[in-house]
Amino acid sequence: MSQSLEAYLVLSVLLFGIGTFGFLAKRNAIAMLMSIELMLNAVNLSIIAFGAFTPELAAQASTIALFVIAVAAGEATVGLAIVIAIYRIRRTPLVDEYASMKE
Amino acid sequence: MNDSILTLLPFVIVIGTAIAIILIDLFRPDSDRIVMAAGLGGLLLALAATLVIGPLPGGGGALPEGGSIGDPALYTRDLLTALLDAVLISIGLLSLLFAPDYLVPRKLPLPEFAATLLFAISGGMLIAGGQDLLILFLGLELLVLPGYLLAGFAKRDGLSTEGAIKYFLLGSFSSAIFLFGLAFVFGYTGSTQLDEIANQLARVVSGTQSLPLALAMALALLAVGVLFKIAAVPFHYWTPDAYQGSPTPVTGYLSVGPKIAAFALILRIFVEGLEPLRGEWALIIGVLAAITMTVGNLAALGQDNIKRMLAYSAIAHTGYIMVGLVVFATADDPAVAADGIQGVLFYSVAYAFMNLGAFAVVAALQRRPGVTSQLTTFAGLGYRAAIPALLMTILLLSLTGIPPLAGFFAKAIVVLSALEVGGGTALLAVLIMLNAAMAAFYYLRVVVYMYMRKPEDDAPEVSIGAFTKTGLFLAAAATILIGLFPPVTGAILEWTGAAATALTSL
Amino acid sequence: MGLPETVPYLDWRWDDLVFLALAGVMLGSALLVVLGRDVIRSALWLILSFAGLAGIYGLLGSPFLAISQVLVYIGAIAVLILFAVMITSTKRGPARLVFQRQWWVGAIAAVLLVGLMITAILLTDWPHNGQVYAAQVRDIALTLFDDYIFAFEVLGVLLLAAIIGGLYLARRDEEDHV
Amino acid sequence: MDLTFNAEAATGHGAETLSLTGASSEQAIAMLLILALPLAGFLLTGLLGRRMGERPWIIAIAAILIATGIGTMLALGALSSEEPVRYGFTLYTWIPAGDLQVEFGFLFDNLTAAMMIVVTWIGSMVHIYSIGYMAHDDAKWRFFSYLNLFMFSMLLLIMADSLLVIFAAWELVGLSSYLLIGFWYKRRAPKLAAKKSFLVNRVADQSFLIGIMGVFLLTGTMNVLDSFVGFASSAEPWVRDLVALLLFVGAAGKSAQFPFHVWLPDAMEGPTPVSALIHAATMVNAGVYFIARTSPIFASAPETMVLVAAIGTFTAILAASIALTQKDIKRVLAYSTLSQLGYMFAALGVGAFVAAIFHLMAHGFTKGLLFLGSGSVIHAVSGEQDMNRMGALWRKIPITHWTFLIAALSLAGIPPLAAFFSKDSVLGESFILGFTWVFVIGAIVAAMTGFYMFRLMGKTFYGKSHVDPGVEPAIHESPRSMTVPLLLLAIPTIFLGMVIGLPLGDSTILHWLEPIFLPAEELLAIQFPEYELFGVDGALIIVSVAVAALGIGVGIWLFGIFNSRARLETVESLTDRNRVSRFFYTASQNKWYFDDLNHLVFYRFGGKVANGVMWFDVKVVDGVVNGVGTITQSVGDNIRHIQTGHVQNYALGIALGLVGMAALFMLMAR
Amino acid sequence: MLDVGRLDILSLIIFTPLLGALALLLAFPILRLLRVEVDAERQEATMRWGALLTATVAFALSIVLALAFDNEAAGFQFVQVADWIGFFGIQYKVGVDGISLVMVLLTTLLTMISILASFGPIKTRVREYMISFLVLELGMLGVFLSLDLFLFYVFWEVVLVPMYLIIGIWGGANRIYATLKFVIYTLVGSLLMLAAILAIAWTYSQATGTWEGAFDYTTLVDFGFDPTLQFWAFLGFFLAFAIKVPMWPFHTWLPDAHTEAPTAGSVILAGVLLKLGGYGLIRMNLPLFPDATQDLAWLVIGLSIVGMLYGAIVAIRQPDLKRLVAYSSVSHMGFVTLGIFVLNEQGLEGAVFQMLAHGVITGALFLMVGIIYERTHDRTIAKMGGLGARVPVWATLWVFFSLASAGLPSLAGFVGEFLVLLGAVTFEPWVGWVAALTIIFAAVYLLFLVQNILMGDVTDFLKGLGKKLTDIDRIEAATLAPLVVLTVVFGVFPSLILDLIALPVSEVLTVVSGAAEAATAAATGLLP
Repeated sequence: MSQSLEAYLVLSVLLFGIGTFGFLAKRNAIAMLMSIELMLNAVNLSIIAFGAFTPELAAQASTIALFVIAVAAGEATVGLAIVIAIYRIRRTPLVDEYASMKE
Repeated sequence: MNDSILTLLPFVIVIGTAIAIILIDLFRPDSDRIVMAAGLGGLLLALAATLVIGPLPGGGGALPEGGSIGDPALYTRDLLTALLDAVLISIGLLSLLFAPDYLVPRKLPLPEFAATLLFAISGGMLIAGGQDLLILFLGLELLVLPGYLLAGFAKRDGLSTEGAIKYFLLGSFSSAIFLFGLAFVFGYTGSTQLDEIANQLARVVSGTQSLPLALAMALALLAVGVLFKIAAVPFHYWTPDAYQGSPTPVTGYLSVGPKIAAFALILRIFVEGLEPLRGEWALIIGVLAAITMTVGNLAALGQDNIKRMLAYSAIAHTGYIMVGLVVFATADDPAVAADGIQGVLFYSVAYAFMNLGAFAVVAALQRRPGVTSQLTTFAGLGYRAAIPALLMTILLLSLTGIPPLAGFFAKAIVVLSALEVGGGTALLAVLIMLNAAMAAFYYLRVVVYMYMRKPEDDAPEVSIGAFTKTGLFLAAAATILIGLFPPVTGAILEWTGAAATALTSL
Repeated sequence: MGLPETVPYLDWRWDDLVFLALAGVMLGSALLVVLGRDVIRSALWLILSFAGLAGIYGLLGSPFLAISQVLVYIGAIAVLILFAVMITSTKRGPARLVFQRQWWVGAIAAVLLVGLMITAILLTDWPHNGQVYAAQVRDIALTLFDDYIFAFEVLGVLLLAAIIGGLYLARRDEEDHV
Repeated sequence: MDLTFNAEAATGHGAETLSLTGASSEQAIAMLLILALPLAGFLLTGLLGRRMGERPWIIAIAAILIATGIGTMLALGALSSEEPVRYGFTLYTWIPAGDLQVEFGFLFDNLTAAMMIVVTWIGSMVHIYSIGYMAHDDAKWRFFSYLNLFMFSMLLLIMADSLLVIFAAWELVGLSSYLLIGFWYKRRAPKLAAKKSFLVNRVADQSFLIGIMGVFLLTGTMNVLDSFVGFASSAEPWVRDLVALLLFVGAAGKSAQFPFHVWLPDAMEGPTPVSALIHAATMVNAGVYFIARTSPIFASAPETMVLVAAIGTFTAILAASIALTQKDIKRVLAYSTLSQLGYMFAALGVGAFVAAIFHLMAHGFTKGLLFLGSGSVIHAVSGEQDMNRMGALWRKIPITHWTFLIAALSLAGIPPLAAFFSKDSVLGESFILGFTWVFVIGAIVAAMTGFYMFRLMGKTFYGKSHVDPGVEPAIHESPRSMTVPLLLLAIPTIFLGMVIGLPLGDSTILHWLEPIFLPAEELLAIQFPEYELFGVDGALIIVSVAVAALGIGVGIWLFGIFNSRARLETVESLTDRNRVSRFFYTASQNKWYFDDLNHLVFYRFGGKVANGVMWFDVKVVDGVVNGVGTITQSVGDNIRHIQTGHVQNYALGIALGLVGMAALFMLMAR
Repeated sequence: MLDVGRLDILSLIIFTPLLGALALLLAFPILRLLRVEVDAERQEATMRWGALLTATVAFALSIVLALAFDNEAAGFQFVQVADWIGFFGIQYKVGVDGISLVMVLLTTLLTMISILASFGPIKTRVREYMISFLVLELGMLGVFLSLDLFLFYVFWEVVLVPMYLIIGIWGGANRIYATLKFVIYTLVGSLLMLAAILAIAWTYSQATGTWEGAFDYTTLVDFGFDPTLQFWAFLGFFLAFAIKVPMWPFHTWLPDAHTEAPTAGSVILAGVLLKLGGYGLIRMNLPLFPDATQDLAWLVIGLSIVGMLYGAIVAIRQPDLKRLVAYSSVSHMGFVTLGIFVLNEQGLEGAVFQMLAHGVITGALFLMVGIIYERTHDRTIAKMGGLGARVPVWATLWVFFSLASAGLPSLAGFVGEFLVLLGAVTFEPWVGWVAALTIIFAAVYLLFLVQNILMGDVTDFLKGLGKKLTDIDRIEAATLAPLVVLTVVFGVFPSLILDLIALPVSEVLTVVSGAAEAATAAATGLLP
C-alpha cells in the first residue's frame, strides 16, 4: 500500500476533497483560505507521489513541490492582507456578509 | 548566452522597472512624477526592446530565430511570445496612463500601484513564453496575485475589497484546481516540458485505446482553471463583482490583462502541450463558447452599471475568442487550425485596446471621487465632454463590431476561421453574429446616454488629465488604425498569422 | 529488536501501517479543520494536518521536503493564518453558523468530485508505479539551482510582489481604526 | 345570326385592311399642337392663373378654341377624303425595356376624327359656358386649368397609338375628372364624390393595365394597330377571352358600366359644366372609344363580346329604372347617361361598332346640351337642384327651355333629331345581328327614356312653380356666355343625325367608319344584310319610335307640358298603391341600394379588414420583434440573478461546473 | 474632353463627403488654436453652408461621372483597384455600372436636398448633424460603388452609425426606441451577410488555393458556387437586404424609424437607405447565387406581394402622416423586390427604376411632411383638415407627389410600377394581377389622406396656429423644385434612366439564366 502510487493519489484526492468541501461550506474567509491551503497540499502530495515512483522525476517533483509551497505562502500573504483590509471596513470575516455587489 | 539575455530582456526590463519604482518610493516618497516617468519609461523601453528583439514575422528582429532560457527550455522567445509581450506591455502602458487620474484624487499610492501592475504584466509575459508547466504556473501566479491586490487597491473602499476577496478566494480555488491538473499531466507524462508532453501524449493518443481517465480528469481540471481565468461561463461568477468593485483603471486592466494572459496560457498548454488531445475538448469548449457569449450578452442587456455591463460584455468577448480555440480543435486542416489561433490572437490584440479604452473613459469620468459608474453618469456626455464621448463612441462601435474598426476585423477573422471548419463550428460563427447584434443593444445604449439624453442637473464637470488623455487617444488610435489603416491591419494579421502557424506547426 | 517483515495478522508492511496512521492523522485533522466551529482551533488542526503530510513526504522518500513543509507551512503560513484569525475574530466569537446554508450542496459536489477523481486514478494505467524512490537533496538542489534557476528567480519576484502588495493592503493608514 | 368566331379571318386576315401611312409634317405638327395647346394652357393657367385677375380663362379658352379649330380641320380633312385615311407618327420611345418598346406615337383615322369632333366641340362649348357659370368663383383659374388638363388628356387618349399611352391618358382623364369633381373641395359631398370616382376607376384600371400587359404578352407589342395582327391567333380562346375581359373591365370602369356605375351619379357634385364635359359628353365615352378602337381584339374574344352586350344592356335598364324616380335634375341626367352608355356597350357587344360610335356622337352632343341646360336651370334658380322645388320655368328662361326640349326629344329618340338615328341603328342592328333580347330590352329602355325625360321636363319647366319664394324673383335667363353654347349645341343635336345618319342603311357615318371596323367584323363573320327600309328595318324604326312616343306620352300625361296640368296625385297613387310598387319605387329612388352595398362591403367591411391587418402588424409582426427583444432582455435579467453576490454561491457554481466537466471529459474518454 | 477616368473620379465622389466632414470637424478647433474667435451663430452657418457645398460638389462630380459614363460599354467603368488588406486579398475596388450610377445620382442629389432641408429644422448641434450626414453619404456611395465584398460590407455598416445618431439625437420623442430598433434589426441581418461573405470568400480561396481575388466581386461572380453553399449564402445576404428594403415581415422598424427621424433623416432613409437593400439584391444575390435565386425566387416573390398589399392596407389606417408614408414605402419597395425576382428584363429594369422613382417621390413626401411638421409640430392626420385652403402651394405639391406615388402615368412612379408588373405578368400572369391590386390600395390610402388633410373645413387645431401656418418658403421650395422636375422628367422620359440600366440588367440576367440553363442541361444530361 505504501508502495502503490494509487494509494497516495487517493489520499491526495481525499485531502483535496476535504479542502474543496471546506472551501465550499465555510463562511469565514480565513477558514476558506485554510481550505485552499489544504487543497494545495493535496496537490503537492500528488506531485511528490508521482516523483517518488519515477526515479528520474524524484528531484524535479520535490523541487516543484517546493515551488508550490512558496507560491502557497505568497498566496496566503496576499489573501490574508485582503482579509485584513476588508475586515477593517466590514468588521466581519464572514464572506456571506460581503454581498454589496450583486444583481 | 548573449542570446539568453536578449531573450529575457523585455521581461527583465519590466521587472526591473517594478523594482526601481519600489526603490524610488522607498527613498523618495510622494514623487509620483518620477514614478510615472520611470514606469512609462520602463514600459516603453520594454516595448521597444520587444519590437527590436523580435522575433518578428518574416525573420525580423534582432533574434529572428527566437531564443530560449534553460535546457530543456523553460522560457522561449518565439513569434507568439514577442506578440503577446508587445500586447501585454501595451496594456501595462495604457493601464498606467489611466491610473493617476483615478488614484491621486482618492489618495491611493501610485508607486505601489505601478509596481504591482508591472509585476502582474511580467507574470503575463512569463506565461507568453513559458515552455514548462512550472514556469507557466509561476507565471500564472505572478499574474494573478498582483491582480488580487490591484482589485482591492482602494482598500478603504468596501466594494473594492469585497471584489478583491471574491476574486482572490475564487481565483485561488481555481488555481488549486488548475495546479492539480498540472500535477496529473506531470504524473502521467513524466515531464513538465511542453514539447515533451506533446510527444508523450501523441504516443498515447496514436494508440487505439481510449484516453486514460487520468488525462481526461487532467483536462477537466486544467480546463476549469483556465476557463475561470478567462471568465468563461459557468466559471465567470467573479467577473461582475470584481470588475465593479475594483478601482476603474484596475478594472480596465483586469478585463484585458489577465484575460489575454490566460488565453496565452491556453495557447501554451492546450494548443502547444496538449495539442494531441484537442479532439477531446473541442466539443465541450465549443458548447461553452456558445453559452459564454450568449450568457454574457444577455446579462449585459439590462445592466445599468457600466462597469458591470462591460464585465458581462467581457464575458461575451471571451466567448468569441473561444471560438478561435474551437476552430483549432475541430479543424482537420492544419492551416485552418492556425487560422483559428490567429483569430484568438488578433481578437486579443483588438480587444485589448478597445476594452481598455472604454474603461479608461469610465475612469476618466470618475476622476472626481464619488462619481458612480452608473450609466446615468454618461448622460449627455457628448454635450459635456465632446472628445471623450466621441472616443467612447468609437470604442463602443468597435466593441460592437462595426467596420472598419478593430473589433470588426477581430470578429470577422474569428468568424471566417469558424466558417472554414464548417459544420457545428460554422454554427458558432452564426451565433457570434447574432450575439453581436444583441450586444449592439447595450453598447449603443451607452451612446444613447451620451448623445441622446440630457445631462443630469448635478452632473460634474469632466476634466481629464494629460496622462489619461494620451492613453485614451492611443487606445482609440489603435482601435481605428487596426481597422482602417491597411499597413497596421496587415502587419497585425501577418504577425498573428505567423505566430499561429508557428505555434500549431510544432 | 527486529520487527517482523510485515504487520502481524494483517500481512501489511510496516510502512503501510505508518502510511495509514499518517494518512489518518492528516485526513482526520483536515476534517476537523473543515468541520470545526472555532477558527482558531481549525488553524491548529491545520498545523497537525500539515505535520501529518510532512510525515507522508518522509514516507515518500523526501525528508527534505518534509522539513520544508514543516518550516514553511507550520512555521510561516500557519502562524500567519493564526495572526490573521486573531486580528479578525470579533468579540462575538464565531458565528453560530459555521457553514453556509447550502453546505450540503458543497458536500455533494466534493463527494462527487472525489469519487470521479478516484475512479480516474484507479482506472488509469499509470506508467510508473510500484516502487518509491528517494529524492536526493543534492539532486533537488541541482534541479532547483540549475535547471530551475530561472524559475527560482521568478519565484523571488513573485514573493516580492506578494509582499509589497500585501504590505500595502494590510498596512494601517492614519485614518484607519484597527 | 349568331356571333361566331371566324378562324379563317383570324389567320388569313383576309380583306383589305386600312394601312398606316406616315403623317405628313403638317399633320404631325397639327396633332402635336392639338395636344400642346391645352397642355400649355393647363400649365400656364395653373402657374400664373392666380395673378391673372378676373379673366384667368383667357389662355385656357384661347388654347382650346385654337385646338378645336385645328382638330376640326384635321377631322374634316380625314372624313372628307375619298379613301379612308389612317396616318400616324412616333414622337419618341417612351419606355424602352428589353423587348418592350413603348412608343409615344399618334394615330389619326376616321374614328379619331369622329371623336375629335365630339371632344373638341363639346369641350369648347363647356369652356365658354364656364366663363359665365363660374364667374363668381374665386378660384376659377384653377378650374380652367383643370379643364385644359382634361382636354389634353382626352385628346391624347383618342390620338394615342399605343395601348400604354392610351392607359396613361386614361389615367390622366381620371385625374382631371377627380380634380374637377372635387373642385369645391371644402364641401363634403364633392370631396367624397371625387374620391369615389377615382377609386372606382382605379379598381377597373388595375384590370385594364393587366389586360394591356396580356396583349403585350400575346402579341409582343403595345402598339394598338400592331397588336391586332397576331392577337387573334396568339393563344387559346379562353386566354384571349380573359385578356379582352380585363380590357373590358377597364372600359366599363371609365364608362361607368355595371358594377362600376356607382361613381357617375355622385360625380354630379362637381360644377355643372364639369358634369357636362366629363360625365356625359366625353370622358365616359372613353370606354366605348377604347373598345371600338381595339375592336379586332374584342372580336377575337366572342364570349367576352356577349358579356359586353349583356352588361351594356343590363346597365341600360338598371340606370333607366333609377332615373325614373330621382329628384335631383342632374342625377336624372346622370342615370340617363348611364343608360345611354349601356346602349353603346350593347352595340359594341353585338358587333355594331358603327352604331355605337354614332350613338356616342349623337348622345354626346345631346347630353352636353342637356347638362349645360340643366346648369342654366340651376343657375337660374340660384343653385337649387331638386326638381321638386322647380316648375313653371319655361317662360322665364326660354332659351334654356327650348334647347332643353330639343335635347330631350332627341334623347327620347324622336325623329329626326340626332339621337333618334343613332339609337335606332343600335336597336336595329342588334336585332339584325340576332340579339333579340338586346333589342327588346333596348326598346323598353327607350320607353323609359321618353318617360323620365318628360318627367324631368314636366317637373322642371311646366306645371306649378315650387320654387322657393325667396328665389322666385331672382329667376333669370343665363348670361350670353352660357346661352350661346346652348344654342350652338342645339345645332348638332338637331342636324347631326340627318347629316351623317342618312341615307338610312348607307349613311355617311357608315362610310366613314366601316373600314375601321372591317377587320373586327370579319373576325366575327358579320355580314349586314341589305338594308330594307320597307322591311324589317323600317318595322324596327316604327317600333322604336312608338315605344319612345309611348314613354313620352305617359310622361306628359303625368307631369304635363307647357300649361297643361300635371297629375301628381296620380303619380303618388301609382307609387304608393301597394307594397310591391312601393318597394320598387323606393328601391329605384335608392338606386337599388348599390351605394349602400358598396358602403357596407368596401367601407365598413374593408375598414374592418384594414383595422385587422393593422392590428396584426402592431400586435403580431411588430409584437414578435419587440417580443424577441423583451424576452431576450428578461432572460438576461434572470440570468444576471445568478450573480447573488455571495462568494459561496459562486464557488459552488464553479465546483459543480468542475464536477460536470470532469464527468463529461471522463465519459467522452471512455 | 476631360479624361474623367484619369481622375479616379469614383474615389473622388466617395471621399468628397469625408473630406467635407473632416473639414467641418476640424475647421473651428484649428481656428481656435490660431486664436481666431468665431461666434457660435457664424459657426453654425458655416457648418450648414459647408455641408451643402460638400454635398453639391459630390453631386456635381456625380453629374460629371454620368456625362462621362458610356452606357454602351459592358461591365464596370472607372474601375479603381488598390490593395487594402493583402493578407486576405481584400481590395479597395470601386467601379460603376448603369445601376450603380443611377443610385449614386440619387444619393448625391437627395443628400444635397436633405442638407438644404435641414437648414431650418436643425438648430442644435449643427456641426455633428452635418458631419453625420456627410458620413452617411460616404457610406451610401461606398455601398453603391464597391466591387469588393468586404469593402461593400464595410460601407454597409458605415451607413448604420450616422443614421443611428441622426435618428437618436435629432429625432422625435420616442427616438431612442426607434433608433435602437433600427440599428439592431439591421445589424442582425448585416452580420449574417458578413458570415455569408466570409463563407464564399473562403470557399473561393479554398478552391483556388489563394486569397487573391477572394473578395473581388467580378471574380466571385465568375466563380460559380455549389448549390448548397449558394442556398445558405443567399439566405445570409437576403436577410440583410430584406431587412433593409424592408420586406414583409421584416418591416416594422421602418415606421418607427421614420416617425422619429428628423425630416432629412426620413428623406435619406426612404430615399436611399432602403435602396441599399434593393441594390444589394440585384448586385449580390442574383449574380453570385444564380441557382439559389432560381430556387428561392418564389419565396421572395411571395413575400414581396404580401408586403405590397399589406403595406398599402396598413397605410390606410395609419393615424400619423409619417407612418402612413412609411407604410407606403413598404408597399412600394415590394415592387422593387418583386421586380427583381421575376427575373426578366422588364421586372429588373422596373425594379431599378422604381427605386429611383420611390427615392425621389417618397423623399419629397417626407420633405413635405417635415414642412408641415415644422409649422404644426404635429403629424396627426386627424388634426389636419382643410390644408388646401390654408397652404395652397403645399397642398398642390402634396397632391402632385401623392399622385406620383400612386403611380399616375406620366409621372415617375408609374414607369417602375408598370415595368415591374409587366415583368410579373410575364413571369406568371396571376402573380401580376394580384400584385397589381396594390395600385388600387395605393390610390385608396393616398386619396383618403388627400381628402382628410387637404379638403374640407380647416380644423380648429390649424386655426389655432394662426399665422404660424405659412405656406412653403423659399428654401423649402428650393428643396422640392428639383424633385418636382425629376418626377415629371423621369415619368415622361424614362429612357434617360432605362438606357443606362439596360445593359447591366441584361448582364445580371445572363448570369442568372446561364446558371439555370446549365442546371437544366446538367439535369437532362446534355452536359458532362
